[in-house]
Amino acid sequence: MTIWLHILAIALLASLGGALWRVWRGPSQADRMMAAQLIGTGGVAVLMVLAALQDWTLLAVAFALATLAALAAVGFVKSESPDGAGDPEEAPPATELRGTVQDRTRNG
Amino acid sequence: MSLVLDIALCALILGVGLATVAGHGVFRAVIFFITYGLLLAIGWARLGAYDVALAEAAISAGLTGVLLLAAHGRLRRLSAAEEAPLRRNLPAALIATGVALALGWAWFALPDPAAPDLTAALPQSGVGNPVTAVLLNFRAWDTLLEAIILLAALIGLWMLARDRAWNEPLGLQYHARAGGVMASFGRVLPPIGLIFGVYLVWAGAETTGGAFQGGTVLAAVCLVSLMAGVLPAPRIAQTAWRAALVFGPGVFLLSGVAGAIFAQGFLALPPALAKPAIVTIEAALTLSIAVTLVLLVIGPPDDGGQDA
Amino acid sequence: MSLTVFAMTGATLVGLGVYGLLARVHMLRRIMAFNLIGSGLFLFFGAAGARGAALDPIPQALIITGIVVALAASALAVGLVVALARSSGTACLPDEAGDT
Amino acid sequence: MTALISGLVLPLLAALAAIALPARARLPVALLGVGLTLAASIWLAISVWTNGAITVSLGGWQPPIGIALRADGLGAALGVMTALVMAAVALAARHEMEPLVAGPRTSFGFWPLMLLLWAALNAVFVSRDLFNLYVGLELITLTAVALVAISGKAEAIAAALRYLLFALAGSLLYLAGVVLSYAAHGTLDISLLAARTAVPGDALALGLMTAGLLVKTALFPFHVWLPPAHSAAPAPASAMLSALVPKASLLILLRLWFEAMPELATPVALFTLAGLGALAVIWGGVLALLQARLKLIVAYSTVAQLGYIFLVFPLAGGDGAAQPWAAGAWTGAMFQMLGHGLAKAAMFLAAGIYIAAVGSDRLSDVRGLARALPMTGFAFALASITLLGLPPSAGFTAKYLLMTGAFASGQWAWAFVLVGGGLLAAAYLYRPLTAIFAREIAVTPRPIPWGWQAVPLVLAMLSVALGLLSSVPFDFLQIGRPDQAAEGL
Repeated sequence: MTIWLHILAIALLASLGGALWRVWRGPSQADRMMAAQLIGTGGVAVLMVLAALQDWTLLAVAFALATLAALAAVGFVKSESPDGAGDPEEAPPATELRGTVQDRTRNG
Repeated sequence: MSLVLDIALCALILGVGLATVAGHGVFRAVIFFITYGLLLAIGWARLGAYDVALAEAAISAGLTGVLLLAAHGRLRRLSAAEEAPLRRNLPAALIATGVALALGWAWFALPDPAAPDLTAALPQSGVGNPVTAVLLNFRAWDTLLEAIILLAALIGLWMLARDRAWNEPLGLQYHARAGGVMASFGRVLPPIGLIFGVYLVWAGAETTGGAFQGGTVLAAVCLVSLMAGVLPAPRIAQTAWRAALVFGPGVFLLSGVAGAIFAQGFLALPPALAKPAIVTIEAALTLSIAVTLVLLVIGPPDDGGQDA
Repeated sequence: MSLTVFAMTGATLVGLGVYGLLARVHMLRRIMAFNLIGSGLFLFFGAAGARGAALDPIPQALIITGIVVALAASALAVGLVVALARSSGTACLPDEAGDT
Repeated sequence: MTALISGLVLPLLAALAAIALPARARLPVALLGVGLTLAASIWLAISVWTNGAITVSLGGWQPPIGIALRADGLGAALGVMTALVMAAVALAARHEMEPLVAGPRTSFGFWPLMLLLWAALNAVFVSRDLFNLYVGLELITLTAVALVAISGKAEAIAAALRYLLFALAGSLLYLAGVVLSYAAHGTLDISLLAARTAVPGDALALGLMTAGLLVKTALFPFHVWLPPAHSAAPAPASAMLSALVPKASLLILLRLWFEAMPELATPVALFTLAGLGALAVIWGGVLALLQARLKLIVAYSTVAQLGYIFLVFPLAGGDGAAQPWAAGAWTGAMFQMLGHGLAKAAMFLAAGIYIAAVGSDRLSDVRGLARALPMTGFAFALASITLLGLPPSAGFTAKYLLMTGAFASGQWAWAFVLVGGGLLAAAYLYRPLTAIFAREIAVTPRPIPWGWQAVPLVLAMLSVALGLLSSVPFDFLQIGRPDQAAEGL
């Protein structure tokens, strides 16, 4: 059983490697952030496998990671809004679209 | 097999570290830095240091990341987020290689481990988690100063406000569409986080957890509520907030003084009372740490105006 | 063996951080480099503390303290960078903004 | 023991109260904290004088499990010097940091930051634990950086950021050494480390810690952050930063090289440290000569004056520690630490009075101010006597003792540094002194209260008195010194 858990953990780490490539490649800031969120989820999965392997108290670490990943996502959305304090749901769609295009040209 | 797992993990950590330093674009570096903290937390889990893993996940990956993201956003609005590309810098590379090699050599030169023997002391400490015993009992003076450092950083941060903005609310004035995703999120997450944060403080006495980790989780949910516009932004002039900042260090300090008067000395905890004393101190510290961290992340009062 | 892998990773991270600190001029980069150095040192320390028969809790406690101290320093540094950008329009130190 | 703990607890409690209490209660509670901490520091010195060095194991836990504190003669003397400077700073800041003058932001932040800095300094002066010293140093760094930035000017922000950059780099280097030494020996306690079995990694650990502490002490060539930071801060803050903050990292350096790992003090290492000190004396002096602003001259002179203290390494360290001249040279360097602290604080507070009076510290603007503000001019001149090393000041005693050590040990070269540095100091202090004591007044000053003017004068007079009454402090500084150097002149 432990050998399978090890293999599972390694496979999950490999999938994190794929997400990391997306962080590197981008091209938009949202792409990078979404990839980071994916890594957060993958990290939670790895920790849960490790919890099964080593010690169940690691579930607390996994839970903390999940909570804080949510904060990072909110922080990103806020810092990307025009005044740094807004919300994409408030902005008219046209502005948002233009913002994305600008992001692509800047980072691409 | 576990060695393969550790090597794969370390390779990822190193790759992310390299990308943070060498990749172009400050934003990309920030995102890599966030994932770096996350992978490091897994590393601590592999080393069996669960309390450190929790601290790394909550503080390094979580709060530092949000801090850097917010700073990047502000710098971009000030047109200061761009940077020159990395040029080859031979002296820096030589120094860096030298430092890494010296540390690597030191590892192989280490004598046999000589950890202090805690077996006699731990039962007297009042708690089952040895890390908590070290933090709140054996080396409580470090921990007290550490809480004071957080407070000092916050006072220092406030000194960066402009004079005319001093009486403004702290940080940016967050807003979100009423009933939108953000606002609902700001209402759903806090109760879950609150329970989890309190659990971490309570559990810290016997198993993984502690005041700093629990305080960080509480700070995180409080930040989400603030950003969702559910909580109003605090002001420096509000006495309740300032009292919450000093409450934990104050309780810690006074309990230390009580130890000097009623027990063997400053910061001494009689074994019979150690457990309730530690839990009380941790509870008070958690509140103050959470408030301090929230205020550290949202930053000094800001009227949004530009300097001339 | 695993411990050696972690210790060497820590040492390399310190080296990477030192390089970032010396070769990068954007202050957010340097703040990240500091954290890289710090966490590399801690990883080395954690591996060293795990060598004995039982896990030594003292390094773990010191590392947690170190992580919190690093956060406090980072928060003040980030505040200073934003204040610098607000007053001078750049996130690099005055005499370094031009080079690299 | 109560005195030792009071010196740590009282400033912390006062700082917490100053943060939480409403604005009108802030100044009274801060001044009360200053007064009580001053009393505690003097009380500690008296108990050390009567009972010898005081050791406390915090929480009742002995090292290596817990943290030990120990107040020896040096730590207690630095505590008293710090207390005197802090009390003077508080009296000056009552005027300079008044809400109507400094604004609500500065008048809010100054008092807690000052009190926290004081607590951190006292913690470092008595701590015997390498990691606890790291935490103390970080608290010093963060409060000091905030005090630099407190004026809010663009150049102050840049100076504070550069300071933080250097200070954090220094902290990490120091921390690297601490990590290596715990990994090897399983203890962080200085006394236990002195009794350790030496391993090859010790030299690397000591080298890393030393490098980090040198950056924090602003020894040449790591001094570039100091002058802009110290001159950009408001005068009461500059006084603390220049007189007190570098002494903390310097003290740890002394504890490492003289107490924790004295057997690693090879002649080459000791010569390198003193050589850098000698270069600092010369380079700091030359740059001080080129400045046009009073505070910058005083700040560059700090770089030079700190350099002298490093002569203690070859004169009293390593194999020389057991020699008859070691105690004299060692005490000379400690006199330099104490005398420089008092004199430098007096100079910065005098500069603060000039800035309050004429709005500038350019030499062209402070011309003739000795006529309008005679006490301040006199204070600056008296403090200069200590920096120049003229009798009967503490600076004279310091240089006399170091010079005797240099001749007795046959290390003549260091005597040239002492003489050359004195001449350079005469050159760079000549310009501000002639400007202040010029016959014609350049700018008519605003009136300054007598109580404020007296503050730097008292400090400057103390720095001279320390030289006049040097035998008591001389004996005091020997209390709790490492045994090997106990035999004196």
